[in-house]
Amino acid sequence: MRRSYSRALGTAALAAVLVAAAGCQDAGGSGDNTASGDCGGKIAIFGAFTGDNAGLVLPSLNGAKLAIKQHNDANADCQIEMVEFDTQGDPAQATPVANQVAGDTSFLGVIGGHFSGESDATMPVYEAAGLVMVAPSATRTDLTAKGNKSFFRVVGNDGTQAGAVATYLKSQNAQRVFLIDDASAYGAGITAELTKNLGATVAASDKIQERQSQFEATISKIKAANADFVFYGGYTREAAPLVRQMRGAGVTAKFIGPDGLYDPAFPAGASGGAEGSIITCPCLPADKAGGTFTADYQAAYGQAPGSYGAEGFDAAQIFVDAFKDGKKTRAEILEYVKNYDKQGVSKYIKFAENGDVDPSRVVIWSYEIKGTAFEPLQELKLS
Amino acid sequence: MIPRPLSMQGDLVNFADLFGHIGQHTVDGLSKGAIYALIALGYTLVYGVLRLINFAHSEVFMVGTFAVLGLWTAFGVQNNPPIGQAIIFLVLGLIVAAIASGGTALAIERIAYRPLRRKNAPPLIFLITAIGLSLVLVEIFGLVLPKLLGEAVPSIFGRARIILGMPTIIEQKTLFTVLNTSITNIQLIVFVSAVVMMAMLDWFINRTRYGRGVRAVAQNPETAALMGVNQERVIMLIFVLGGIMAGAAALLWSMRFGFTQSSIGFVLGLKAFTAAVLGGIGNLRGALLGGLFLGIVEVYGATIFASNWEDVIAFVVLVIVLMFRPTGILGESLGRARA
Amino acid sequence: MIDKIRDLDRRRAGALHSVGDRWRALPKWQRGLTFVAFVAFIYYLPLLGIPGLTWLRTDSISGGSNWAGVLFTCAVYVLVAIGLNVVIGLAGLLDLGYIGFFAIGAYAVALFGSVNSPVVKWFQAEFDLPPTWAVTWAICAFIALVMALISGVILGWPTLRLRGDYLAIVTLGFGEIIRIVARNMEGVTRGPQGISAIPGPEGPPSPDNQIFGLIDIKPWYWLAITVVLLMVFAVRRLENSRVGRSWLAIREDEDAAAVMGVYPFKFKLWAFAIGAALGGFAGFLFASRYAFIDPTQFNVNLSILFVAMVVVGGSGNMVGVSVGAVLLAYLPERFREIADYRWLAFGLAMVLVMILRPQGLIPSKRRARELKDRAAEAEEAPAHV
Amino acid sequence: MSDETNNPVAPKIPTQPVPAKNLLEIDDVTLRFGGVVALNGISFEIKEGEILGLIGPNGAGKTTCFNVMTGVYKPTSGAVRFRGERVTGRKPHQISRLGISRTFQNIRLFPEMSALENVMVGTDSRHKTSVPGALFRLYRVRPKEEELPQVTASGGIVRTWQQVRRGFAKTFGLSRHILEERAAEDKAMELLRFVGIADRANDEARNLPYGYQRRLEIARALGTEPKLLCLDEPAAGFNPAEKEELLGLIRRIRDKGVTVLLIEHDMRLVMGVTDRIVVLEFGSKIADGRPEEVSRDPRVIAAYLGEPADAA
Repeated sequence: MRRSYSRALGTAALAAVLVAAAGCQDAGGSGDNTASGDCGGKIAIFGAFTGDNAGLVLPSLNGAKLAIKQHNDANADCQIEMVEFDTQGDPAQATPVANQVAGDTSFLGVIGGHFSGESDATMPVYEAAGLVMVAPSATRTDLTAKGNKSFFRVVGNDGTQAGAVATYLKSQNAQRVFLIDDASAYGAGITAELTKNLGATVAASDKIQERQSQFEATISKIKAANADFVFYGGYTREAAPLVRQMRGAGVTAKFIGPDGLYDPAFPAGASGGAEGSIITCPCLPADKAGGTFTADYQAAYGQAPGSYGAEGFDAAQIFVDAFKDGKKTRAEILEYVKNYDKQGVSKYIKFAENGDVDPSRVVIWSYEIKGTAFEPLQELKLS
Repeated sequence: MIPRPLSMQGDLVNFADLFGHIGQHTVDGLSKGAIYALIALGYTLVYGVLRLINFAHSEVFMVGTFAVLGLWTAFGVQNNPPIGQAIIFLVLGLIVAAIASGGTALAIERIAYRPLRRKNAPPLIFLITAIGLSLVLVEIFGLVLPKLLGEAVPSIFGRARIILGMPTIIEQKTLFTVLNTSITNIQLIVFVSAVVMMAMLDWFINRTRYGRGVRAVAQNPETAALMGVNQERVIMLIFVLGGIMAGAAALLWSMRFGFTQSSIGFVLGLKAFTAAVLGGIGNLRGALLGGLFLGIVEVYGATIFASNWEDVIAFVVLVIVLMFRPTGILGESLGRARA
Repeated sequence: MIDKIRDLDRRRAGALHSVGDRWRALPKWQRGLTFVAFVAFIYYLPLLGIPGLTWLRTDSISGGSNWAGVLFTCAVYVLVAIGLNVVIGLAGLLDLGYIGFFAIGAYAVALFGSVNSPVVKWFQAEFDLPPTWAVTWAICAFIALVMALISGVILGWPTLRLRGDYLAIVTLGFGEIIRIVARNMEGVTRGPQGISAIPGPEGPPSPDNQIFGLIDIKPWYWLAITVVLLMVFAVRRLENSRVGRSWLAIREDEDAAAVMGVYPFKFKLWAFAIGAALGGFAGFLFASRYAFIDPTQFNVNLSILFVAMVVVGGSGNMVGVSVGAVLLAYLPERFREIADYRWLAFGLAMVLVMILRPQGLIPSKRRARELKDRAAEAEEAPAHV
Repeated sequence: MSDETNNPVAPKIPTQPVPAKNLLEIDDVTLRFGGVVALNGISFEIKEGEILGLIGPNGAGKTTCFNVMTGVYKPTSGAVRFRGERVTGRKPHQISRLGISRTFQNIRLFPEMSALENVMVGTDSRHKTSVPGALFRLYRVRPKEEELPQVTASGGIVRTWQQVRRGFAKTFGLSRHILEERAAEDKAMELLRFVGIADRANDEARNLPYGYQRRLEIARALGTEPKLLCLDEPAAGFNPAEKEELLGLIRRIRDKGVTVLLIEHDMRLVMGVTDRIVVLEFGSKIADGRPEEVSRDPRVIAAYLGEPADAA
């Protein structure tokens, strides 16, 4: 009897504690530590920094870090803090991050997203919070067609790159082009744009699925179409075995891929099969890139800036310039980015009304694979 | 904007291509299915004896491909070596892959399944353990080893989860063309080796003393134990045999496709298991039949629709076959009938 | 070494059991009060600010993510775990394609509720509806539930007659098929581009929404946790009924159950359908909160994560699977620095739990029936045999 | 509740040859597995109200015979008829509802469920509530007076509450689920008491001692309200005292009007309780008759040669 009495007391006490606890709040996190001094501030960068596709995104992160570090080293009185949020490229993980960043008023800008899906998912959140997004590598065309007022990208969209590929194919007098894509947002997007651009020269097409390893059916279709060019929209994982099996089966058509294949793993994974393939990329060759970026990147990370390294740097540089200019609120920075007009390391950066970087300023280069290196061929004019 | 009609846009059904090159597609399918069949043997052996899906078997194959890659990298093999060297590298590759895969399979048995067997755990527990093991192995090769050894051997563990190319050991050439169907040297090697390996295994199970033990345990563990068959040894044997077959598949894979990745096992394993079930799991010849059947179905399907419907077609065929023949095409059995 | 761990584990399990027993021994009103306090605490969680407990918050670390958002994810995963528990834990059917039902629920609200979906556009064109027209959220909830339920029946009908391990592989294939179909049928699902502007209770996402807004996620969490509590209540009703007993009997010994008059196929199909409906509803909540879905979010890995939640937590026990779900959803968010190792950790957890403690962290224990005074009565009656 | 318990069917003294109706007829049943003949043209019948023994050496086909009767196996040829209806080809749960129930040689309880719940699975087979019923409880039944909620409190708010509940139940009825649940529990408890293990009703089946498990299996089988109860070696592993108790139990089951088919090794037990005995050897019937006749049959003696009559 006594025991149950004491237990009852305990139960009641527990309930009381819980109720009382609700009263004494200790607001965890989201402290609003405003920027110290007159200059500087805090920005966020999000993207797939781990996971399967991290290889494509890390150069951009490194580029952004480099820009921030160079600025912080040079300006002790104007420190910028950049917080990294890893989303693994998953929209479902990017959204809680967006809510976090949007709700924390100390964040004044966002670099991201790196993929189109996570950008699409988080754009409304950042817009609602008045936070400006500068995307280094989200290329899907319709992202800037949604009327979002705070989304900008320092990279050309799929349409621009597809246009450049079409120009190249026309200059090579391509007659029968075979199009393949991996049915991913990126690969299917760019291939669809290219289909529109090429018109009658498309001989046939096929879609493969991610993580596919054996391509008998596709290769047989290429042979049947008697193609002289094969375009593949997608990433390294499927492209490397595909091109190798193509060559093994005696297909001699020229292989062309977009910047998803601007990845040292592509020639390495294809073990010679990718020799002579053409890769287009909206990235400048090392000697053409503005200033000392390539050398600095090489010095800091021990490797060449891969895909989107320069875009990451440029995205961060926009915020650096904004802070240097004394902008201190989200609204001011949004306004500043809208009117940004300056030469970046990847291209001349000036945004159109919808947030796309001025298409006439986008520079796309073609590279030829020689061994495991990407040799710059020529700048592709946009049609 | 006019809405697009609700349709499988862009997926034209293409029978003309299929029937125009039916011979070629069949040959392609057979060479594709041969590798499924070799991996399927591992599932079928274990299932036939223990009635357990060794979900981690796909990773046994993956480890085999890494062993081949490691070997060839260690010897600095270049593309298209002279034929004598090529044969040496292939034989060495087979040995190394068989040891690596067989060892992995045995380790899995010892570490995970034996303790469970001792406890008489239900099949569900085995399956979940196997799934966990599979994840662990993928992550070890995809993440842990790259972090540990990335500096030391960058060509194997350079970056997490990266795709890794291997040198071309034998250049693919068309051997002969019959009836508009060309058959390449590699397709022939893959197909013939797969059938030979299978025949050897079949002989081993049906004709040797060890094989008799395996069949005895598969049919009735209690009686087999009474007759003096060491059950633990039989179980070890089947895991090792399955592993060796996966190792052989890994070598053929490396020769034919020349790349690997930590996550390569999953899809392939799933297909191989599908093949085993199609043919009748627990049945060695069924594994061969199921593998070849699945390979052909996939190539035909990818030709008629598009390659991105391949997996859907494979699984729909699996469900249809199981609905009409719940024990697969040839029925379940290792050796002879299970009462 | 392993023996030592086992021994420790046994002792801990003993302690846990006695906690359970003590809990059961409490008078009804005390249990009720504690339960109410617990529920109140659950609802209070997003505001968590008790000194000493704030380190639990995922936004208390640099690079962390929104706390209420993480709680929402936990709640959705708990719902998934409860649904999958009906299938795995109660009926003993290993379903490796649960993500398929989740995806069906998510796509149901996306396809019918979002103005960006080809399906809604088709309706608009066909019936001359205004371009802002789409199916209301509440009706989408119903559609999601029904579609998932029907897909469960359609999948279960041919496959539930198969033996257990065949079922596992067929369901695994099903999960993949749903994702591949969603990706390939561009004319219906917009394929890899995904669907945005998926509605919430207040309609499509917009900064003007008062409660279910874009930035404050707390209301979403409260909504999800309310659904979870309702579903716990519903599943509890089933668990302690003729249906629940039939499921358990099938799980324990299908042949014996059939001889005792249980029609295994019928109850397995019910379990499958109910599990599917719960998974679909979880997918529905997921899609309407994130307002954007694409096929990559329904990866087969998630199916395995779901199974891991159930078996690590303690299959068959709703408290256990909920704890499993919360742990597996929460830990990678809280310790983001090691998030890359999450799959390794999940795999290891599955293997270790299965070998050392196959019943899960919090094993299931059937609730003793309230026998009123019958037990006493039985003691009085002489056991005359 | 059940018609059997209220219906005293002729459990007369068996020595008088009462021309009872055939409850179950096994008609020329043959079962082959591949090349092995498990049952070879077996025919016998079970009369209503008797206790029939089915004996034979190991591997004679006794359990296989059970499995054919309960629908686990389908015979290669021949038929099993229960009260004139063909049983062959029906699914096990349908056969169970016809009124055949059984226990298993190697105990097959539902180990994670309590003893009471084990029996309730059996009693459930006579009930109808499925998922919608258990979930929404909309199917209402007018309760009998004694099923209504009782008003026990002497006053105050508790009494008012109880009155409200009672009134509600009177007006809207009680859900069938609740009534069935109660009935199942009462019936199960009664059966546990009947077999003598009510003291451990809430223990998980796997935690019960061996003897309890055997008796729990019988209670579970009785829960399905069978007309024919098949017991597969219920005394295996019992000591003589326990066997004696079991004999009593079997007789009391028969006295309730349930026909019993008993597979047993222990000759003395079989002789002591059965009205008639069928002997199988190598899948064929070799004898059929009253215990004292069968025990004198030379073929039976030959079959059992070397096996002492009271072997456990």
